[in-house]
Amino acid sequence: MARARGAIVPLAMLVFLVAFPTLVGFAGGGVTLAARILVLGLFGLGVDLLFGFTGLLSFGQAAFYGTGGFVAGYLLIHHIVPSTILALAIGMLVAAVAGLVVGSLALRQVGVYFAMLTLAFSQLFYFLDNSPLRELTGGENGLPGVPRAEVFGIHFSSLQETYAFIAIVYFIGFVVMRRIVASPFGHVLRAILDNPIRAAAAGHDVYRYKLVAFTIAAAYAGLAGGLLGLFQGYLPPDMFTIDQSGQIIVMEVIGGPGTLVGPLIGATVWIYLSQVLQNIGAIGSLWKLVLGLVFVLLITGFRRGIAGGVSTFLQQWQRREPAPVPSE
Amino acid sequence: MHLIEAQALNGLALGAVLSLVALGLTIVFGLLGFVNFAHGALFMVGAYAGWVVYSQTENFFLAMVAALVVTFIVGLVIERVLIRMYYRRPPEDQILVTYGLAIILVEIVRAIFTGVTRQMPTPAWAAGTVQLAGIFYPQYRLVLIVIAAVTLAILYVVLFRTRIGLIVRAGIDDALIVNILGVNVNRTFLLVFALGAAIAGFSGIVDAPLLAVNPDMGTDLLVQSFVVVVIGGVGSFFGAILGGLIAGEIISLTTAFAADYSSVALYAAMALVLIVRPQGLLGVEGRA
Amino acid sequence: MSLLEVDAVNTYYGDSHILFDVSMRVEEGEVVALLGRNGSGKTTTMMTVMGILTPRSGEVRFAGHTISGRQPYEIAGLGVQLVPDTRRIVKTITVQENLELAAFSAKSPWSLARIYETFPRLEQRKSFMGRSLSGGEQQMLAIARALIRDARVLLLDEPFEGLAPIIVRDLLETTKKLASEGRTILIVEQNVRAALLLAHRTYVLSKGHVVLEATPADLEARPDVMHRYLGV
Amino acid sequence: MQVKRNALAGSGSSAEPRIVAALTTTAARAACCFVVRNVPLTTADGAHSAALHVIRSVEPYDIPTVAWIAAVTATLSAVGVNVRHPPQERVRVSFKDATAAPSAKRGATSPRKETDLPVNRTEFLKTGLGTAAGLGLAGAGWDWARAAETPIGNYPAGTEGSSVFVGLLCDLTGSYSADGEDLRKGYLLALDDLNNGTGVMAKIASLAGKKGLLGKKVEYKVADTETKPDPAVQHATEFITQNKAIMFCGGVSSAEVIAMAKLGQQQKVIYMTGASGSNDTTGKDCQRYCFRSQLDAYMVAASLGPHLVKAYGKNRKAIYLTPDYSYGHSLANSMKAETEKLGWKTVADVVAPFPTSDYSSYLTNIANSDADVFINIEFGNDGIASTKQAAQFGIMKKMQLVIPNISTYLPDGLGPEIMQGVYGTQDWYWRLQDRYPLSKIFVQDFVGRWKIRPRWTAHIAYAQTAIWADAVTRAGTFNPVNVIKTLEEGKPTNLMLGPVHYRAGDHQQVRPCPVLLGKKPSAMEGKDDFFDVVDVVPGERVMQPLEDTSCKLPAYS
Repeated sequence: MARARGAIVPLAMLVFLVAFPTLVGFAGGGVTLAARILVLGLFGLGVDLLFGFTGLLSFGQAAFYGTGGFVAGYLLIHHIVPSTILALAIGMLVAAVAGLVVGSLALRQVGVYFAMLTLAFSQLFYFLDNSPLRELTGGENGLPGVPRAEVFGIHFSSLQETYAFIAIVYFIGFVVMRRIVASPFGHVLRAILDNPIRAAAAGHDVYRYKLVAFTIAAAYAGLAGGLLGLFQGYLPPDMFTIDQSGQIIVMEVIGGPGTLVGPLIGATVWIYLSQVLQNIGAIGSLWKLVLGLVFVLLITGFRRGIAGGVSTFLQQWQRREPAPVPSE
Repeated sequence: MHLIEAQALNGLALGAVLSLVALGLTIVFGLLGFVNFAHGALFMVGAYAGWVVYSQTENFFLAMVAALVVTFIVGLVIERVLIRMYYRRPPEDQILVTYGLAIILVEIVRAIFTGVTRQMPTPAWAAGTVQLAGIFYPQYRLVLIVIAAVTLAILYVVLFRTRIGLIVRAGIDDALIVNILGVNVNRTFLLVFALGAAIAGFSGIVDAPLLAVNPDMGTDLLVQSFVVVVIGGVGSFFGAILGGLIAGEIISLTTAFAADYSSVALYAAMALVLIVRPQGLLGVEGRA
Repeated sequence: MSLLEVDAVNTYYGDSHILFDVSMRVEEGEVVALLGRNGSGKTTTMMTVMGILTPRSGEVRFAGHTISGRQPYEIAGLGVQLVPDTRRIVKTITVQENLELAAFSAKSPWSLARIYETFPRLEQRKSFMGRSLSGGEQQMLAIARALIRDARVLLLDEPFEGLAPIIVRDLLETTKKLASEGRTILIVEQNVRAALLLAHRTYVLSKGHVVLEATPADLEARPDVMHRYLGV
Repeated sequence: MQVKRNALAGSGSSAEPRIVAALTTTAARAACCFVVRNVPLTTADGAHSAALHVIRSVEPYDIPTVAWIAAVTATLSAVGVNVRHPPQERVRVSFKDATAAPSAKRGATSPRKETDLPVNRTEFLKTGLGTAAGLGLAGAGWDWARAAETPIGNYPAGTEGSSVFVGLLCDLTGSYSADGEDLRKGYLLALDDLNNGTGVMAKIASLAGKKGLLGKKVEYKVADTETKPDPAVQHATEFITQNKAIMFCGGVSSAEVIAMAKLGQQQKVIYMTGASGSNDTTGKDCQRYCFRSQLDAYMVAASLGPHLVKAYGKNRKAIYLTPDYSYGHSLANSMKAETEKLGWKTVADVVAPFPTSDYSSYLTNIANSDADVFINIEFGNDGIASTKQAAQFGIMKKMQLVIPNISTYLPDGLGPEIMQGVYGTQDWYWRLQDRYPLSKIFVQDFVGRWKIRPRWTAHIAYAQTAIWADAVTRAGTFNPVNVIKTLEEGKPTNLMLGPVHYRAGDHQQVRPCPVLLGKKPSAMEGKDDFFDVVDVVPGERVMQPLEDTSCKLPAYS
């Protein structure tokens, strides 16, 4: 019984993933836009683990997004690794290691200090990409020519197929992340979110838990980066920028931290709004200003973002019935 | 040999500006407990305010005054309208709202002044070069060092020799006890936020003759001033100065040997400081 | 009308309900002790009175003003002064600056000379940074900060905690002297004996409820209560 | 309470194996759907029966698992993954289709190697749910004349209505937002002129007296690239896939342009570049579907070099300040090669990372060198900041400043005091209206519409649109292959700089190159009268030999 209920969310997610390109299509976007949103959603799953579940605001996730993307892309472009999955895995691994190193330094601090450190470290990656490593990374031009996915002899060559591939990876990432946050490990993270001092007093090595969460988030960012390369055949250097880190945070906050689907919703809203606003004659180039205002209003008025707001509403609506036992 | 000295001087000039920018950041951070991601945008707003006045009057002093006044007022308004609501919220929310604010400020300036880079020349009285030990050096950079030093000295007096300075310094350590001891910290917060904004704006105008004045000019500087604060220690007046000078020298001296790595070296130094002394060189342990 | 009245106050810390309909009063010139085990809500009561926490319901009144819901600095301005259990000495300024900071907004502050007369030790240390003080010195400074403001009610939260017995004795003398001068004091103390020596009246808190109001003599006559609620 | 906490802590260590287990099982489940290649599956019913088949094969799994697999399978079929055939087989099938009945098999895969790929256009024409195959057939039925043509890119799908779509990619925010705005204004003027049969467009022989293009209105949308390649590619992809763009254009940095050119090649949609001065754009990164009009670094150097030598004499010593990216290096190297050929010496090439805001360290070296010409390669805001700082170092008192490629708004940021006497080139300058009648019309129309004078980015926008429109008209079709071949014929289009055409081998435009000299402040007539046009060098003389470009144009299809 519990198991069947546990499958409802993944099932709903699957149905959603099937319908998503069509939904995006109704809104005037294409399957590539749907794929891009999923990539950001996957990237955001890690950010959600960090921010939504552990309370760590990292402004440097772009470093791992870029690292994972460029490593996987480089391996595939130069045929160093024949398998897409293997290249993605290596990219993810390198990103995770980068996360481990950056995290072990940045997590010596908390709160704002931590945010500043992650941001500064991601600048370090940006400069590494841009100058000393430009022979490998293509510098400001990025890396073109990433081949499409090929897994077990199946070519995901069309845009639709690539979407399917990304959807599958996203789905796996989503389910795994659900498991992670529902695991004892996830519970400790939430305890850290609630009150780090109490969590430490309860005997948890807070630093180590945070470090593991940071590493997982970096791995997700790296995987998402690899997928970006796969679907657009090109790795842009701006994957490493502060803007990229800021944007994923904005998506997370708009969508709703601590909900897992928040970043997906946030990415959809952000990208959709930016496309719509850009095509309103009177707004045009002011689209970023409008989105900035929307963001500030959202964070001021709706702390829990869109997904959080909806779930609060649903909970209040359901309150007449006996509330389901929370997972804690 | 004399080139190394020249690079050291470059580092000093760069460090002076960085110190100034970082000081605004660190005071606000210290007292209000959050890092103002809109600091770079305020730097830019200051440069634009100064530019508007300069292009009308050709008077650099008036431009500096305008930058100070405008960003101070912008700071007051932002604190009243927005930041105030965030004092009781987690620091992460505070960062996010200032991040959003930075976008808004940049895009408002772009909407008003377009993205065209504005012309902010070196003030005529400081446009020449001076000869220092056999090398020619821009007068304006020396002026910049002096302006930064004088500003820092004024701020030192305000912080360490006045009642409001005592409240600010105490508030940086423990805002609640200042409140409990009968001081209206809200007013102090307002003042300090506006002061931080004004310092950013002032840095913006004095740095403008070196830079391309356009809406995106503050972004890089923001990150560099974070590094300065991290190296120097949060909330520390002398930490900001020391951090600024160290950062300036690292950038300039590495450039002399390996330009590719000048930015990388800065962040590597920051990592080193963190490993050896996580609270920053002059930071107090147990903060942040 | 009592000088300080706490009226059916319910206070939350985040989502957790800490104080349940707590009511108490402190008369002018009276020393009242607030007793109870760890976590019974004593410090929360003090913070509620000082305005650091805002009660969800109920009211705190001081000298006829409703002070619940107001900012700490406003409450301090009326003459209520908390000496917090963690002392909260500002570490980055000197002892004298700590005192000056406290005196700024007071209506009729004591002179520094008078404070140094009361606490000669602080005068010796006046140019030391707050962070360099010993625990006893910190406590002295914390009380001195409240005195220099000439507060009408002193809220002393665990003044003797963590101090060497000899220093406790000194501080106890100082506090007694203050009480004998007619100063109104609300004191929270783990050290029940010390508290009972000082207090005219006591309230016993348990799990956020006021379970007993008694004079020290009555309380000492009831070892069951002492044992059950105070662990003595 | 305490107990519970300990329980959590105790089991915390076992979290990782569980995660691994979850990952493995989930991956296995997801993989299941690939195993069912031989299940017939053409419709939603097919997906259903495939799911049933899977259910039979994975009975040990519980109900939710099976449901997941069914849904994954449905996803795959819904978005068009060909679950039935292994790829080798599919390629074989499509070869046969292509030769036997090309018109009826629009939905089939076209014959090409799987490796060169990234995008399979024809499959993508199917648009997801399998309905588009039918639409494609219907479209073919209406137009017998073109039925024999192989569909390519968005042709003919994007040309079947009464209008065609062009995607405009402009840097509206970010550090090149001023240039991007200029670009946008240029495009809007060009497309409105095209649709209304007015302005410079009406002066082009093939377009005279016509409205629109091949009788169709040209629709457009503008998207903001934010001065970053990633959003540029994102929006361009949307234009291609959603709006069925028949051409797209824009971008202000070479990074954006090279990325979009790659996309155009991949998707077989013509891309007319915005501003891009890198040799790579028509060199090692050249594309069959991409055409660049701006002077490349070689042309800048070749047209500027002789003037520098004429003005400053032989045996000069030059020092360079170069941004560390490919455009910077290619311009610096071209300038070095050209000036050294003419007798100059290169003292040093000082390379600064990108981006840099404080150039003092680099300028110290330059100021204390014995060079007498300072050639600043920095571009955009970096160009402004570095030149301002160089002036403060007194470098311009000791040396002649040369800015080979003067970015659009650089004179505005630097002011005429610094710009006077500075040699450089721009793609186009409004003063050219004194030499070229169409430039005069262009300036007039632009000022009439936007109240400001056009800069060179606006010129690129207009010119690139016009040349494309001319080629489409002369080809008589939107078919990109025909249009590209028409452009490669080299028949010139008469535009704001007189007749221009593209070189077939690398798609670099052969065009006049204006050499500019900064005016004295006192000689300026108006705020944007920064330059005298010293010379206009015929393009044929300054083209880089094709064999030196390292360009190998990819295939047409």
